[in-house]
Amino acid sequence: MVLQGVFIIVSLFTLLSALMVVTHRNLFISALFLVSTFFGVAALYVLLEAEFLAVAQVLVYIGAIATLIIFAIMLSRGMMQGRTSPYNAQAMWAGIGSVVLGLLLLYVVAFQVDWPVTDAKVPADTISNLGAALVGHYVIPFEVASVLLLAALIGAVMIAREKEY
Amino acid sequence: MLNSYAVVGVYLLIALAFPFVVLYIVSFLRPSKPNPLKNSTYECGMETIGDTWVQFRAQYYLFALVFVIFDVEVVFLYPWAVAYNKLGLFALVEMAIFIGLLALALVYAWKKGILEWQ
Amino acid sequence: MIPLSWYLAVAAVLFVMGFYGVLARRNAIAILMGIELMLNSVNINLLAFWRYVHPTDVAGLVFAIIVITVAAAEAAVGLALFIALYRLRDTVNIDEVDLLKG
Amino acid sequence: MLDPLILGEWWKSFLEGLGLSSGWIILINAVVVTVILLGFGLTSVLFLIWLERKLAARVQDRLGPNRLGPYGLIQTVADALKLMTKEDITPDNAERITYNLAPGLSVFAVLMLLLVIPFGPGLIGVDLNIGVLFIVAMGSIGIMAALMAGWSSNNKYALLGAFRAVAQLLSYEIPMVLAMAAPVILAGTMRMNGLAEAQGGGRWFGLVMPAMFIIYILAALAENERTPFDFLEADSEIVAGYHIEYSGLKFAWFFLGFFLNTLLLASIATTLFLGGWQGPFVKQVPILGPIYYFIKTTVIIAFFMWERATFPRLRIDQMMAFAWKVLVPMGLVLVLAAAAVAKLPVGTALQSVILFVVNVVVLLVALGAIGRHLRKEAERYKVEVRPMPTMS
Repeated sequence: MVLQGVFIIVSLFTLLSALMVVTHRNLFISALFLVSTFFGVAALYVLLEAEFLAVAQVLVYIGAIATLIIFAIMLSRGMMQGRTSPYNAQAMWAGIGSVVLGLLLLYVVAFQVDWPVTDAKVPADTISNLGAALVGHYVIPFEVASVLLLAALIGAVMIAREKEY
Repeated sequence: MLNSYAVVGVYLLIALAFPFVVLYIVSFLRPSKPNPLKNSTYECGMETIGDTWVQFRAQYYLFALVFVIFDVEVVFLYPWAVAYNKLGLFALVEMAIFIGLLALALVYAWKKGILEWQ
Repeated sequence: MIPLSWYLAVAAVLFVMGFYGVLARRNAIAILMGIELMLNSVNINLLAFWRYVHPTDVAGLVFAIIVITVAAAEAAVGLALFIALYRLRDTVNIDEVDLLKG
Repeated sequence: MLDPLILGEWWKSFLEGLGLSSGWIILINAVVVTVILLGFGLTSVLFLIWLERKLAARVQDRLGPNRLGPYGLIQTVADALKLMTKEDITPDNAERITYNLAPGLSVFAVLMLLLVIPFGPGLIGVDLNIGVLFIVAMGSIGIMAALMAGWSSNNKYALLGAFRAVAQLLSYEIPMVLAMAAPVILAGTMRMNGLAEAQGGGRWFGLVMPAMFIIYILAALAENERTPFDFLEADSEIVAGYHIEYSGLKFAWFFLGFFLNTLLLASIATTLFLGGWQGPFVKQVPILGPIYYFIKTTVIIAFFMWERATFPRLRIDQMMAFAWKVLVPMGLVLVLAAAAVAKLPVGTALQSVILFVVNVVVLLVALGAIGRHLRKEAERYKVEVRPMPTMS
């Protein structure tokens, strides 16, 4: 009961923040609402007992990605004032399409499928198991992630540098 | 597990509310006599020239980029560190490769002069 | 216990909001924010299935971590592109950036 | 005997005796924990501000606060009252909601850390599985608060100050996280209490890994914006950082966050590197735990204050280069070294010795590199280093 109440509050907070992200005219405020959405999603992860993912969410999404987005907003000035409409020409169709898609997804999720749910508990040493799996069974994705990060850094630096045009 | 997070949740709410509640209470105690001069932007007494949104150099963004790479690394490093005692030597080798690749990223940034503050 | 479908419903709504943001916003950075929302909703789904279907295995967690990594790399490169674009064109509104019209 | 946890047991049985359901017990316990931790944090900040002023005064051959109460102890309370009743100015150009949210958030981000500090054996708010990463994650909320304050003030200097502060915080977060990873490798857990427990028998991680400890302390100084990294207060360069437009209690919140952060960074250093509550006879007399913890933390805080009163400020390019070109490579090497030594097929004692030697070697190499670089720089700019003229 209590858990469900907490879930409803957290998800309302998350979804309202997300709505503000996609509708607010001021890009900086939009980014701040993005941060609160990330925080709400982290709270959902805690409810799912994925505490490590919750903290990784705060660490990477809020600490790194949101900071990066805010820096980029600051670098391209003048575009956060709502002088022109924040929406493009296809906004109405996008809205209609999104609502249709959303209803479809909700219909499928709620009524169509009977998910094979188990009652198994999350083991207490999940983080340790995760660490073992990263260098054991999932070692290829693990190393590829490192290559991906290296490539992303090189690419981003090449693109964003001011010199050498 | 969720019981201990109940404490975190309650603490979070109270710690979040505390500064704002105090601010609200105190707002009845203090004077409020605003005037246009007082409320103007503080800049050594001079009138502000130009827009606040002076454009920032890409420098800041490039520092943040290097930070992002290492921040993501942390997400991989910590579970590995927790599990390390029960793993074999291969864990060390694999993490050495992982960190070595990220060190390459650092070296690249270093050579390209990203880490110089101009 | 919270039913699994609640999480899936929240993830679906979050996904649709991100989808709308991607399609409807003009500013490239706002579009990127929409993409981040969509990736987040995917992660909610992954973790919900991990928790309710196979909590003793860590596959769901690994997937979610990889998604986070990819999101970080994508944001880094994407925003770098927008910064370069802004430097060249003085705008990041995607409907004003049409390279063929020069 | 004299175990503070007995009080907890008694409290729990008292609550159960009232016939409450488990949900209510959890809630009441949470509120009690919160009130105790917040009360502890806020009162210790009042004391810390007094201590900082007194210590700085002594270093500079002054008296410091000495009028209100014995040794001027009540001075901070008076200052707090003054800040509360001071007029609070919101500039007309400010983005009102964000402007008002920022100081509260910056206090909140630091207050959250109190939750995972082990004050004694088992005497901890919540012993989270992810304790160490929780600390790092809350740091990113502080970064957001700084960005919000800088942006919403609508002041060039505030925004510039926020950007510089954030660049500094980001840069020093990485060495700090790397330094915190090494104890996690040795202890095999991220729980803060587990980390303190793993350092029994005098095997303090700070003694085993002195270089890591130094990296942590330097990163903590930078995260706390203390000298020699106090670019936030570099008056001659950016007026006063991102909180320039704030006055009254909102400014006081930033100030409170600053001192709470000092306390918490010192607490984390104690827990991760100086054995936390570990000390002689702590098994027999658990009440000694909090006493050891307070002694160690106070020593580190006193060190922070002493060096703040002593050292000049770095240049900003030196500061950034120091983080990325010295501390991060050192941290990466030492994390791998700690992992490699832990796999050596020898006893724990010998492993500790080898790790200590490796740390000292890395530290010496790094110092040598810095020295060579500084000499090269001095040659390039033809700076003549002459001894100070002496009074005759």
